[in-house]
Amino acid sequence: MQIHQYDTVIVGAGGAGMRAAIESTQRSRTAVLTKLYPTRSHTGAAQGGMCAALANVEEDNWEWHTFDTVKGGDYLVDQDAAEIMCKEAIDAVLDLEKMGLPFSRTEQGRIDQRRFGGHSRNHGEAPVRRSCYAADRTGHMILQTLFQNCVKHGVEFFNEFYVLDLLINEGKTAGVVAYELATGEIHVFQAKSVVFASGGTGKFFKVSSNAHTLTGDGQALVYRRGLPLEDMEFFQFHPTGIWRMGILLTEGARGEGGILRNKDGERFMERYAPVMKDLASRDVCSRAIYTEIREGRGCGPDGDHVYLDLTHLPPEQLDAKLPDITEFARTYLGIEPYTDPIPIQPTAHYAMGGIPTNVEGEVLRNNTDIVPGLYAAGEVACVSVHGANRLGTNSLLDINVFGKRAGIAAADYAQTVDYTELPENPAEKVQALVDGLREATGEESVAQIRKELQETMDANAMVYRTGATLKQAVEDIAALKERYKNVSIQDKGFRYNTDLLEAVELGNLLDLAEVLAVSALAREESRGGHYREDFPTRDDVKFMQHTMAYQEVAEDGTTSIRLDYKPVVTTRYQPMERKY
Amino acid sequence: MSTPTVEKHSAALDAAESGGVQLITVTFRIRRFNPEEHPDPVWVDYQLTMDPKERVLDALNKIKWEQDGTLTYRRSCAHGICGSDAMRINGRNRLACKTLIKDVNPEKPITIEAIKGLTVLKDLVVDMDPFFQAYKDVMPFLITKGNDPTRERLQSAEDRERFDDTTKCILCAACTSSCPVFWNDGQYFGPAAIVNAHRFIFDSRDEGAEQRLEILNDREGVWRCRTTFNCSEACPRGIEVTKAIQEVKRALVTRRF
Amino acid sequence: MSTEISDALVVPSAQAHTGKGLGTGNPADEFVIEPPRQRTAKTPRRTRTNFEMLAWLFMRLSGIVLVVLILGHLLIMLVLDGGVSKIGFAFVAGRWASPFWQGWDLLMLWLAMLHGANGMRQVINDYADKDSTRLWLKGLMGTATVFTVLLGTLVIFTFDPNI
Amino acid sequence: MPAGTLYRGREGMWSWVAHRVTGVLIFFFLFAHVLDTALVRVSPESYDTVIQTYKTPLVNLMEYGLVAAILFHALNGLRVVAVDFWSKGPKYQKQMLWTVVGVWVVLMAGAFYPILQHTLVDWFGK
Ligand SMILES: Cc1cc2nc3c(=O)[nH]c(=O)nc-3n(C[C@H](O)[C@H](O)[C@H](O)COP(=O)(O)OP(=O)(O)OC[C@H]3O[C@@H](n4cnc5c(N)ncnc54)[C@H](O)[C@@H]3O)c2cc1C
Ligand code: HEM
Ligand code: SF4
Ligand code: F3S
Ligand code: FES
Repeated sequence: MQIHQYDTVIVGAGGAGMRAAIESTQRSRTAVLTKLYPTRSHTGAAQGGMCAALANVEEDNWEWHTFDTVKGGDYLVDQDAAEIMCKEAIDAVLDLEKMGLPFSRTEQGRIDQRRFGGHSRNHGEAPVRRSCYAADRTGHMILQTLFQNCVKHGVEFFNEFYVLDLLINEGKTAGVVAYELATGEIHVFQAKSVVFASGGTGKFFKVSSNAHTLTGDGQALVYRRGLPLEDMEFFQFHPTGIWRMGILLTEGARGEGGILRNKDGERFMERYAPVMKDLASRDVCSRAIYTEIREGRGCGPDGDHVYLDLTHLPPEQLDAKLPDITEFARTYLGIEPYTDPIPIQPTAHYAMGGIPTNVEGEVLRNNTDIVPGLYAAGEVACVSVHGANRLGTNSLLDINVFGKRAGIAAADYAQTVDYTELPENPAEKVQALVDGLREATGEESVAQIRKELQETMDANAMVYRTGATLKQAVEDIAALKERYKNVSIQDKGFRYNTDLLEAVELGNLLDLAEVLAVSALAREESRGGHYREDFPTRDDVKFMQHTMAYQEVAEDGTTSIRLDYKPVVTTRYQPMERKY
Repeated sequence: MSTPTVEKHSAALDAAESGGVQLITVTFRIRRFNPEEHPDPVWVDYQLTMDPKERVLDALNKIKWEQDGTLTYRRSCAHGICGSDAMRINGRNRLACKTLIKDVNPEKPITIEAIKGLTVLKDLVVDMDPFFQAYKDVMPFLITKGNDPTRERLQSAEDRERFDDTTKCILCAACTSSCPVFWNDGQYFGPAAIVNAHRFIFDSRDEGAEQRLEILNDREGVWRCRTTFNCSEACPRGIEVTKAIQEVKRALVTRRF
Repeated sequence: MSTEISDALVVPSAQAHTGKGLGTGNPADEFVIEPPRQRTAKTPRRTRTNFEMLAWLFMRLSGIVLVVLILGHLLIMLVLDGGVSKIGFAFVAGRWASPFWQGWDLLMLWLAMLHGANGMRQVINDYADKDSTRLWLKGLMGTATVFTVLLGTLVIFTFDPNI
Repeated sequence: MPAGTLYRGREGMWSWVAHRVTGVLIFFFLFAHVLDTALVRVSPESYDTVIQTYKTPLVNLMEYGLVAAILFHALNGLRVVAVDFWSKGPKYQKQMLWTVVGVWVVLMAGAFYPILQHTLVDWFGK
């Protein structure tokens, strides 16, 4: 075991982690622990863009952006946070440009902007061009640009270090415990402040746009330390994933004029969203697609998908604006998007919920109090600017705005305090976990349990949910958790034991899936990404509040979930019916 | 605009949508190296029944999940944008997640080994630190003088286009580890570092081109490249790597960029 | 591996973690498959001259000139007028009587040898892993080249057809 | 230790291998060639004796091989120059290589008789 001391430790080197690192490295001694080389983070997969009311191509202002965000989130958004995000969006984009990000440009040489789902002019009048982009590689460019600037500022990275535990002593943050993949060694990082930026958790669904590595490690280990998770039932299903594979085809495709069609060739979104049509918000489009499929208008021999039609767009436009996604269609489906429509289906995409924080990125330990020295930003966190449904492009914005804020806040805080003493035997839990798995002799296989988890989640907790399916999911997950106790792994080694880590990651997924299902079961209404067929309307009287899920550990070590609720911050927009 | 356009079904679309899958039996011949078991590498065969339209990465996952959990490789995104899984498949560098089984002749055993020229640590996992060191050595970040403007720096669409190709790099190392010069001389900066230098040298906003060129004007710099084009062939992002290297060479000769 | 802090190693700053034996006591730590001449954490020393660039340019320019010189040479020597059978002392004497052919051969000798020597230098740089081997081979090759060029020049200038 | 497989490079890599091999070959030949030519300074007789060996069938054949090497190196060298200095060079490198090979084959066929005529006459008579 090794012990390291840093003022600030950042967990994760995706967009949020690196944005925080750039700030905190300049202010305090910072280490970034990441289970992947930074440029492998899933921020690089983001395609469409990052919204900011720059008004480079048409009239716009941050207030309209705030309204769209609040409405897109089905009024579950904390409006003070949304205001901050939309106001700071402009600087966030300009910061990135100054760091060197190669945005696509207008004729005048300014940052170009395009349309995106749910973004409108003057409170819903018409679509507006707000998304700043670099072809369909915006996330890639953001990730590269941030990494480049980390190199410039000499950020200290610990690559392929898996953070497996958070250390809290007497209510204050003391550090984290990490497992070094290369050697199997355990490292304790003592830190004055810790920023979690470890990304999403989409891998508990089968059809998912998320990477194999998005297993919710951050959420799970914070949760196991008794801290709450907020709004986990809200998971976004992106309308256009490549059929069966889930690889994302950006909403930018529809922003450029792409059209969703059913087997009759009908532009069915006209029926569901007369104004915004194909650019209605994601939950609306995903439900529309499933409705089409259920009512027998799906395409293909099994009628289980619809088409994203780009064939009417000029090939030059596709080459210039959507080069990557057209290549995905060619590589993985073998079809030519110039002439063929692309088979798509909704794909699990984004966790709106996560570790609750305030606007400074400070992690909450209940509805009002914070954990001193603990911060979170990015998809792992829930500020909540996305409410019940995130608008396209608002996540890249979120990671930049709140990544920066958390980085500054964490470093500043570290300047003002001393190290919290490490608890006794800080690595005990992790050591036990790792040793336990290495020595386990059970018959269950990690891959099998993960597969069954994904299947039950896809079947029971996806776009359409009912009390019955969610109960099924809860039961299935409980059974799987029981079986998980009996897993064993084949690789008993120390060097690059990915077998072991996959088992650890599955443990995280199981815990989080359970929180999702239990929170969803309790929310007897439909709102944003959470749609209950048995409660198809929004219930602002009972459920205009955030879910807070806590893990309760009983005397005998069994765990259960306790749900609590937290009020939504409303500043200027009163809930209205949501129409696109 | 809602005229139905989907009547004209192409054969390719039909094939993509066809439900009935033709499963085939494929052999994967993997060069394993697990020093905790054996100090030397060995070739191991695995037989699988798979849909040929699946990716090589799917096959590796299947092996790891169903046959041999000790098989070790890096992967994350599974669709060619994170750069984790460059490896040598049938003798050529590719991303396992961007290579469909049907495209690498599944009739014969498909060979898989680690990329060349970097220290192999276990199975398909190599030490990437020297690779990233070369990247860092070319100062891969925007260098500007004077104060930042209040708004964005202006850049014409043509100027943006000038370096578009090299912004696509995902640092997967497929190019560098396919370069015959690099295999024998790991000190060579390698194509990936040059690509990333190119990305800034030809960015109209950047003012550090002179310095970067000076770094590459070295014994282990661009002049080491023998235009073997392996890098261009290997790049999963379709970057014209050799062309970028030539542009840097010409910029060094003419001092115009 | 122990969980006691007392015998744990406190590491003051980040080091390059390369997975190569960081005191886990793992016997496998010794084994990796290493390529030749790895890049180290430090940038290779910079030479700050244009030598490599000039050498590169020289290869291209000399190459183009050599195409004319060598192909012309081959044409005359091996193809025209009955090919190789015509060659003999007399033939050489006849050609070198003219300063034009003297100049031609001299230029060809110098360009080809320098071009070839620089080419060989690159080949040696590529394949000789150890610094000392590289030095030796290059020294040998350099000496041979200088000797040959001088000898050839001497022969052309001091050639005496009435020997 | 079981070795890895040979890297399956394409046109670019193999043409480079050939360029390198021919380059080294020519270098060593040139070395020898300068030495033997230097014999003109010693005496006409010794030069002519050495040149006699150039006229034996075996060396004559090797000469043909040398021409093949030089010709390939020269033509491919021009291709390399084009790749370096012509902005579209990298794009057309494969086409240029196949052109090089084509021209090379034609020239070598054309040079077959002139270079080997000595040997051919020797063997098969006029
Ligand atoms: C295909 C796709 C397209 C998208 N397109 C858009 C878009 O167009 N616009 C938009 O706004 N949003 C988009 N999003 C959403 C957005 O990209 C993500 O939400 C956002 O990038 C998340 O960034 P992050 O920094 O929080 O996490 P990530 O980028 O996922 O980074 C997570 C980091 O945490 C590290 N990590 C994880 N676990 C551990 C651990 N246990 N120990 C140590 N380190 C750990 C990882 O190594 C990684 O570096 C898209 C998402 C996907 C999947
Ligand atoms: C006939 C005209 C010739 C032309 C057009 C020519 C062209 C070239 C070029 C352009 C290169 C550089 C290749 C690179 O950098 O990738 C080169 C390399 C080389 N040449 Fe020539 N050359 C010619 C004749 C010769 C001769 C006569 C010799 C021998 C003395 C020779 C030996 C070499 C060697 C050894 C190399 C190095 C090969 C390598 O590094 O791979 N060349 N040649
Ligand atoms: S240039 Fe291409 S092959 Fe090389 S690292 Fe970048 S993406 Fe990979
Ligand atoms: S493979 Fe190597 S030799 Fe040059 S063209 Fe590419 S860098
Ligand atoms: S897994 Fe990301 S590039 Fe292959």
